[in-house]
Amino acid sequence: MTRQVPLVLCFLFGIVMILTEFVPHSRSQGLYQGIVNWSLIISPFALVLAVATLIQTHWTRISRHTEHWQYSYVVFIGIIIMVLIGVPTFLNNVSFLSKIGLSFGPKSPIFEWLFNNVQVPMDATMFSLLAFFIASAAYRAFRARTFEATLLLITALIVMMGNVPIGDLIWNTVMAWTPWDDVTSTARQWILDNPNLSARRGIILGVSLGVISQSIRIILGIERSYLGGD
Amino acid sequence: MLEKLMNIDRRIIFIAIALSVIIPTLLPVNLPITGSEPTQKLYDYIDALPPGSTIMLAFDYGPSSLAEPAPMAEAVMKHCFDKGVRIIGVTLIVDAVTLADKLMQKVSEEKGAVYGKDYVLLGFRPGVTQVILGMGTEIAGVFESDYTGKPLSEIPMMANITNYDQIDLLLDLSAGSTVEIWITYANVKYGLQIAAGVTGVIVSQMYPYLQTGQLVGLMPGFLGAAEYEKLINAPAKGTEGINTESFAHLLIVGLVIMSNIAFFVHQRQSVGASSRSQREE
Amino acid sequence: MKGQKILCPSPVVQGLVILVFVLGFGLNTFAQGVTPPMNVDAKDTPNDAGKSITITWEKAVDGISVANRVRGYQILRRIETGEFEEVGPLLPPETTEYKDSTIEEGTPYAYIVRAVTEDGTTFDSGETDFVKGTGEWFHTKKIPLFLAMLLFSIAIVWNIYHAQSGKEIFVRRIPGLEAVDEAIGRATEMGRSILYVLGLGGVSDVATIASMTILGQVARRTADYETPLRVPCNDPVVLNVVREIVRSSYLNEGRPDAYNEENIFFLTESQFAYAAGVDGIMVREKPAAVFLQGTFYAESLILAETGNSIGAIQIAGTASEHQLPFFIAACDYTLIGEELYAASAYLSKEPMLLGSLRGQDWGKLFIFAAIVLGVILELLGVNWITTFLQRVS
Amino acid sequence: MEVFGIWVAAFLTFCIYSFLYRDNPFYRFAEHLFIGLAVGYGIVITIHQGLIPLAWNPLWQAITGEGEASRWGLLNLIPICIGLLFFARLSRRHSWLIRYPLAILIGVGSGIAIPNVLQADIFAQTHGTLTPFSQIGRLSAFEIFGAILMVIGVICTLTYFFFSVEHQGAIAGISKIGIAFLMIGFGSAFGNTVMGRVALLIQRVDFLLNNWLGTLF
Repeated sequence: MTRQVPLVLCFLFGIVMILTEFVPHSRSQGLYQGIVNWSLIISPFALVLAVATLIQTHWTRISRHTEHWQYSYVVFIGIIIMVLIGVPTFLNNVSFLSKIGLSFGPKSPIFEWLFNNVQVPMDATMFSLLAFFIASAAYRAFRARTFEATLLLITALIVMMGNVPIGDLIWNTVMAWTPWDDVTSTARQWILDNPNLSARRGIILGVSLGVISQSIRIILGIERSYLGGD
Repeated sequence: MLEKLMNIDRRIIFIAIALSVIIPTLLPVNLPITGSEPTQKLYDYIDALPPGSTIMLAFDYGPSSLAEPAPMAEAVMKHCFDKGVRIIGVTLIVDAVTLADKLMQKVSEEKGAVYGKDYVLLGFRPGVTQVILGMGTEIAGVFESDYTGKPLSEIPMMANITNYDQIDLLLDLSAGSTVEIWITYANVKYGLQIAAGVTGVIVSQMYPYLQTGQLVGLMPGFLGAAEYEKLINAPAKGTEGINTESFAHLLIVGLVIMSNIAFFVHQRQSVGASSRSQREE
Repeated sequence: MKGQKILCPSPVVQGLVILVFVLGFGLNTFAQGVTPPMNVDAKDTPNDAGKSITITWEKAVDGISVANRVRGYQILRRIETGEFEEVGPLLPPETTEYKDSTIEEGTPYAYIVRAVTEDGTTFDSGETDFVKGTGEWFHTKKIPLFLAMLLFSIAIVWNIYHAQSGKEIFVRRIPGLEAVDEAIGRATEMGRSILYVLGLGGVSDVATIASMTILGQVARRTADYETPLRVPCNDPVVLNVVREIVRSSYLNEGRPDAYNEENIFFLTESQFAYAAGVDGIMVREKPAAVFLQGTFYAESLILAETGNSIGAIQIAGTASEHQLPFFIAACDYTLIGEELYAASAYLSKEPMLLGSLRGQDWGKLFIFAAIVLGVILELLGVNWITTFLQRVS
Repeated sequence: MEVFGIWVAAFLTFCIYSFLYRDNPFYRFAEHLFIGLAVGYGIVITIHQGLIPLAWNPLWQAITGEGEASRWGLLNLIPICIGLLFFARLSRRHSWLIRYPLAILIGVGSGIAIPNVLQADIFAQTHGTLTPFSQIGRLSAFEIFGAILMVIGVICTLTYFFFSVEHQGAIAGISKIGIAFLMIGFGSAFGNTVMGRVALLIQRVDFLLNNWLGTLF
């Protein structure tokens, strides 16, 4: 029950999905559509996994008083506020609450305000830290120590300059005596269109074979790591 | 001295990069933008659509990376509304839906487009691949109602649209791996035409699909946004951004070159020192 | 003089103008009957679910004047007992094929194609025979795809079976792996620790699994030398698995006494805080070797840069394509993409991994052959490989 | 309220940037608040845009007989029950039950992937490598050079990822060229990534200078 049934289910659903791909008949397409609909219904529940893990870790942190445990309360406050305002749309029918200006659900102005003024700026800022780190890494770590690294750096510099209008401007001013215009952006485009394309294609071909081989192993029950430990 | 230069406090570099963005934002400059072929292809494709055609816009980016795709979406929507091409908004990423809603409202107000007639936002459904596949047979099977909860059957512009057969193009604005998923499932299985507008991070890996025609066009990052804005003659955030970006790139290129010069000089010196010490032994 | 010429054209020109008008009118009246679309044919669409019929035709011949040019085609259909009614929109004038996918499966329909001119006059083709849509049980165009899938599956399964039966499977030398011993040796010599970073992946992540396999092998070597091995984790589940793996490595080497559970610890599950934490460890403890193996996201460059600045030997490996450039530029050795998986197969000698690795190589060989052969044949003017691939893709 | 929102956003932005100086309580507060809100947002949207329209509504309509739904809607109970098994994660003893929904989702995913990935990535990409040669008569010398370079690049890169042969002699040479192609590919990714990361900073600076300072002056 704990391992065999899931393996059989995985095999059956996998094989049916493969076969429907080759059978255009409406019966087969109906089956295919049915399974897609079922998995559409099942997949939202998977959120439970992520949320449970998160709550568990922060709960452990609070109960064990590990370093900075107080901040775990902030995580809980964040979750509770969003859920309390976003989920109970039925409370919109309670006239007392709407009289004092409270509204609920994902379209509620409070929910949108929190999203636009708290979540969006933090998420965007968090990632923009990378601009600083990339600059510092460029200075402190990106050295042409091997042939490979040199090739990588030179390509990177050309693409970086080709990506911005100032690249062409510099070329057209400094190299005005040559018969060629806009060489920086042309070079960038050529690199992306040619050697970059071949390298990517090589990677795609290799990776896709890997994906297919893993899918085959999963359907046949050879690869079982997704079942986790006992 | 050289040692010191090589191990400079990273906070000095942080300040330099901040200034390279702040100053051009305060004192904007206008640099000439050279267009590139992938963006031009996308523009030509949309421009050739007759009025009344429908494109699908997939907002597959979260708040963390909205800087690049948002101006692209804006430029393309303006182009479509001007041409009378209708837009269906959809997203596979959970935190994109509120962003998409805000952006669509903004552009439609500016262009006088009407919800339900010129554009519609279907919203989000969990399950990426299944959502794409489901819409291939019947859009209403996945989105029986739009983002606001209104049944699709009550939305006028959805009257003649059942699945991808009635959609002329899917433009995926992506900050992750969604473009490949759209190609694998919507293009291969249902023959939907696909174009992409992606953040800089994933630009390079789009090119194999561009060459095979699996992508009909591509907007590469801020540059793509700026190019599209140039093509529709409405410079906005993308153009401002790419001009500012110029100075930051210049700084980073400078830093890489400088540090490599220091590295080589240093290496040569230390090689010299070690060979001397060998002689002394 | 010149002005006069314009006012009073020469007789020849006058004649020509009259001729053109007469001819024009004549043809115009004649072309009232623009030749309608010919050879109209309706067929059940092959390889579908039976929910469409495909109609093909030859273009109508335009009239000469603009008004008589064909503006487009309208498809009309009827059921046996009914009247003709329009289906679909007005098709552009270059169309010669239409797929009517609004039919009832099994009901017979007859079609006509109507050419519509600029002035709105219509010219109907003859009526087709009655056809009905039927679903097919096998997609004939997908036979090659089916065969390719079958062959590849057999190759994978056969190789795994082969590996399981104890036959040796060769895996090539992987440069980064030779550096592993060098790095451990150096750490031992200097009396410093080794830092092994697993990245942000969860236990089901293929790259994380590969990384854990490699960690197991690294642990066996450090057990011998008694070099401290520090592993900060970012996922609580990974933490437990990793502890198990490292402990059994130490046990296998006969050094369970050297295993210290506190060296494998949970840091935090959030991305940047994890990066900051690992940075702190690097700066404080100055490990002699840093392993960055697994799934990485944007934090990759923060880690690689700090490791580089403390002068550690860095061996990185990831399948996260976007992070590879940073590792290559800032680390001493980098396992690129599939190399990470190969490395875990190489070190662990697990039959399932070795077998599928070779199966995938067979697949590559096949692609290889298709490309080389395809190019040679194309250059000789034979294009059947290209056409074949086009039909399938 | 809007101005207040901008100030809140600006404050949080500064909290996070303070990390650039060093780790500090402001950063930690913002970081944890962000994690909490993001998860909460995910829950809300999944319920309202996922569970309610896909699972609850059809089921409810089937029970009450409202709308166009038929009694077949009751069949939706099966996937709903399978989905509910995810909650078994909360109990240590029954957590193996989550293998049922996982096995179905993974089986479906793998099944769809095999033929489609084969078609989209292997057949189409191989075909794409050959197409320039089928129209070689119409290409300029430079384009022919590009086409040949592409074939060389693809073959050399593939060779590099070939593991069952020792890389010696000619194969070593070919795979060395493959590495060179890979490095150019990664270099271009690097250059583009810089564009992407700086773009994020530009957007934040634009917010601080134009939107936030705009409320002051």
